[in-house]
Amino acid sequence: MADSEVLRAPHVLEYPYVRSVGPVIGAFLTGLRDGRILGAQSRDAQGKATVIVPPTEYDPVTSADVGALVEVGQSGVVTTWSWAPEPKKDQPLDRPFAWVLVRLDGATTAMLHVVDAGSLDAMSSGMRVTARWRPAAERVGRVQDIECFVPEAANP
Amino acid sequence: MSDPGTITDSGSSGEAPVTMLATPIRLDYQYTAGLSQSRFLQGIAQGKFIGQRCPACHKVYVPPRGSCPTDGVATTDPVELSNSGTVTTYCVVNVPFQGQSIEIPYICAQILLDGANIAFMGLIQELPATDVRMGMRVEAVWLPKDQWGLTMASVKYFRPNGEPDADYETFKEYL
Amino acid sequence: MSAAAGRATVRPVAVVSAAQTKSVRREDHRNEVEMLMPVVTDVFANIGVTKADMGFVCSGSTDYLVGAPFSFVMALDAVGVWPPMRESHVEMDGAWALYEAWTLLQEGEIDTALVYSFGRSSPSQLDRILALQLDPYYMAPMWPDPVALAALQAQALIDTGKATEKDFAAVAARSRRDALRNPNAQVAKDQSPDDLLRDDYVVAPLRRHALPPITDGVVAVVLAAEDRARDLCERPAWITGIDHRIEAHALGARDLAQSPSTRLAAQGAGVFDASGDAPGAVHVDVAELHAPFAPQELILREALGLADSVAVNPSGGALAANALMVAGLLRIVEAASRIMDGSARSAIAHATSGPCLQQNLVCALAAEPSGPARKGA
Amino acid sequence: MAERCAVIGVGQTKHASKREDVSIAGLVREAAGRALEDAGLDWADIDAVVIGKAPDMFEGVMMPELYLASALGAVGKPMLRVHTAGSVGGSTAIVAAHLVASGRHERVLTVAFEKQSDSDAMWALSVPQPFSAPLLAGAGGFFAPIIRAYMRRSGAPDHIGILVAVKDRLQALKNPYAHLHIEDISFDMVKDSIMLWDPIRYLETCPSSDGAAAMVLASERVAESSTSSRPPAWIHGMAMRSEPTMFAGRDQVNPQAGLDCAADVYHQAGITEPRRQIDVAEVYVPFSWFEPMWLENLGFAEKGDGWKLTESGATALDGGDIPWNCSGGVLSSNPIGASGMLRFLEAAMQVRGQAGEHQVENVRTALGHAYGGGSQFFAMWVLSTDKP
Repeated sequence: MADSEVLRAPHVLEYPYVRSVGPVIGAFLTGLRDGRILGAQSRDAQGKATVIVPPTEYDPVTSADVGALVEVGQSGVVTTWSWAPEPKKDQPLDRPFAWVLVRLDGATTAMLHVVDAGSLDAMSSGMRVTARWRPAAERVGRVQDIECFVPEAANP
Repeated sequence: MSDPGTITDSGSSGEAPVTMLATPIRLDYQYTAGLSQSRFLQGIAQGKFIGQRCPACHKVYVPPRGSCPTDGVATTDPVELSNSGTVTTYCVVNVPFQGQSIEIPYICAQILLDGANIAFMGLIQELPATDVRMGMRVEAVWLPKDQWGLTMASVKYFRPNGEPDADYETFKEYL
Repeated sequence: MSAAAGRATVRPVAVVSAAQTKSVRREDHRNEVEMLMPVVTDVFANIGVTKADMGFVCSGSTDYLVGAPFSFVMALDAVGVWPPMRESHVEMDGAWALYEAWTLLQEGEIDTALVYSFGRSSPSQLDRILALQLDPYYMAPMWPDPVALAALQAQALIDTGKATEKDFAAVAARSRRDALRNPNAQVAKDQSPDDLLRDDYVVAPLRRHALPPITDGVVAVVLAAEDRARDLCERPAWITGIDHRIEAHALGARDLAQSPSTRLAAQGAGVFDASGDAPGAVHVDVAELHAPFAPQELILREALGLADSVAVNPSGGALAANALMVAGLLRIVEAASRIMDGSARSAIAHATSGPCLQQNLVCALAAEPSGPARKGA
Repeated sequence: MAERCAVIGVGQTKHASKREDVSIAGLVREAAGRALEDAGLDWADIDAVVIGKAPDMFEGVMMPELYLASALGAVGKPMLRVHTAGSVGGSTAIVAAHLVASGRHERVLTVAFEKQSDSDAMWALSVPQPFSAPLLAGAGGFFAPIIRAYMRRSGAPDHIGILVAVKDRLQALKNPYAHLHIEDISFDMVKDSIMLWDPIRYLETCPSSDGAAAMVLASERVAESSTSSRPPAWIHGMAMRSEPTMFAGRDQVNPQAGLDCAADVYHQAGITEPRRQIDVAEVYVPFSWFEPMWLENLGFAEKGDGWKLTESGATALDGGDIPWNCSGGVLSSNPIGASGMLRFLEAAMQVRGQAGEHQVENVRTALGHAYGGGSQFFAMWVLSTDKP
């Protein structure tokens, strides 16, 4: 049989998953909807106090239950970044943007999000960025309620 | 920025706390049927059931899936099978489910085509659901020729072919 | 924590046969079973055995590449497990299937095992299915692609001052050049690092050459223990140690410029027993490292303490062929093959899984079951 | 050659059709935390984690063990993910036990779960592929013809399936973790429930559940010094067997892989008369008729006689000599990926005397059984109060 006779067809795997989130993630998402960013108090392997943002239900390293939730800053430091010149389907922005790990003021860990910086040249590790929120009416309790981060100087 | 502090109220806006998250997922694939399935469906498009014989155990598989599942070798030798076969076992479907296109109740049967060594699932029509029997002889009813295509849907269903029932001993090893 | 082995003695087990497809960008005229069958046939024929000689069968694959649940079930038809066999499957790279089989062989009840994995990356949207490996609440909903995440890791490495984009290009240039001598490689070219640095960024700081190709492929190996290995193979590739470790999933809770789980796995595999764990202290003839992105090779070299003299990825590595779920087991196969063909006496193979090297397996191989000579022991 | 291995801790979730109070991590943590607590251990004590579940499409998370590493205390440790279709919960426990039996580790946490309510199990199990035959019958349509074949072969009367469905639901009332608690379950209620796939009635099928199961497996040294309030359940035999899914002449009613797996596990455990030597069994029965079929496949009854054992009441917790599925079984709780592990775990609970209201008295030896797909994958273990 010639290769051309082998049958091929498109196949779609699609489902509208709806997930229950439990108390910790639920509180974080509720906070986002209300315009606040929450972290979870925890302790690292050496017993030093930490704040996990976004809050996982269990400490990322020690696996202990996390403690109380606390509000952290809406600005922070980029710990590392990458520049996406061609955004892909369903990604947070539809123009070139930076993926970042951003450590918010008051947090110990960094969260994955994006920075709308205009150009690669505007990005550097250690730069300060601040959250740009979607309008309150559009926020539903998901990470994209923060539309993106922007360089702090550009949004004082 | 407000002062960091312990959060005690989970829904300060007065709205209910968020408990669910919608994350729709869509993935697109380009599916390849592979050689054996393609050959089988090309036979269907010509109104024929074409199985494949294992060169090691000589069993005939239909629809063929590329390998003999017991010997792990390619089944390459094509075998044209009869349009008739025997109902080895069956169930009566009486439940609606997603993707179903037939009015319930109806009969789903394992059909062993004459010349094949494995049964496959087929729809039985043209008789009341209560009248189906193990051993019943059936034949394939095809769509009009101009509607044959590269799909098992070219076969509308199976129906009794009027022959006397097969003896249980002749098909019991296929249960 | 006592994650170390509870028992000191390790039963000698070796790779005695290996087979693979030629890695290609798109294999679209055969299904998984049809791809796997000739490879399983070869891996047995190489050493004159049949499936009936196998005490165990274990495979690794993922349903998301196929887009259907239970995809490993039909793949089993390529082996023909009749009469019934002891058989298992991990939803992981085949390197972990090999680990499961090795563990079972340690008990001494069976002497042989077949391990295989299959991965056709071409039919799916890899960028999207790999996003589904991420935390489903915080990360996956933003659909970050694997290149974007590897680029975060690359930038973290650059920020330490230990590497530059030119170093990434040098890894890619060497891998592609070495691949010219690997008939199964998919991407093989002779280009200078300076030529490669003219590539565009896919996601900065990663340019095209720092990315793996999209690959369809399958691989199979036979493991055998002790005398059975010596009977089946002139130069068995003895597994002197194997271990694997996982790190936290939250990227922002990790130091992406390092691979502590690789280091722990290497300790568990006895890599540092012979030479100590000082930087550059580990002398083996060959290291096959599963680094799908060029900067990851640099991170892994450091974690493993490899000496500069070690030939890293002579096969071309994952930059020359990277069938998902296969590429890790393929590293073990390539490392073992250098020992089986007599060109190496000692080797390290590594496999990774998850975003930014989250989970890592290290397998130490040698021409003698006792491993390489111990310095000062 | 192999090292001794024992279960020293068990934990499971409350199973329900939708566990909307927890995330995926929260679900597995609930079971794993209880297993650790039962074993008297902390996360840091665990050497390795082995997790299993059925297809990733149920939750839409590819290789979820990556995301679950922190929830399960696996960071810095080895973590394996097993997937062997419906038998996976059993296979996962066996893979974990081999990590101890091989001398590799001393304390292994094994976990299995399914959070089906994130999607829809029926969807995930039947994603149509191009060129495949149209979906004719739905999930039960695969099993109903096999049951009909069993009835024809054995001459079993129509009501046997109803007896099993009632018995397992009555037993579930004594298990606080069970998903289905049908207080007024009766023969007539099952008999009058809708015939879905003749001969399978609605109440003769398993539910679809969210749930998780976990166990701590330990070496002899650790088991003997365990601070758990319960004794260890020692593994006397464990086995897995697979056969092809479809082949010419395949016996799906009494599959060879099941016969071989049972023969292997009995040989290891020194069992020659299962009905006499095994005190209690937890067996994977997703449709009621699989009880008589597996009674024969597992050697508790002669071929063709399994239904007679069921009919006699021998398999009931109340008065039977060989109680099956005292927990209510898969017919009462079915978090698919965890269902097999629940069978293994419930066997351990019986041996350790911690099954509460559904405890059988004086259990010395118990069988745990899981199977998957179209009856082609099998996993079994035999546990005992006595050290082997």
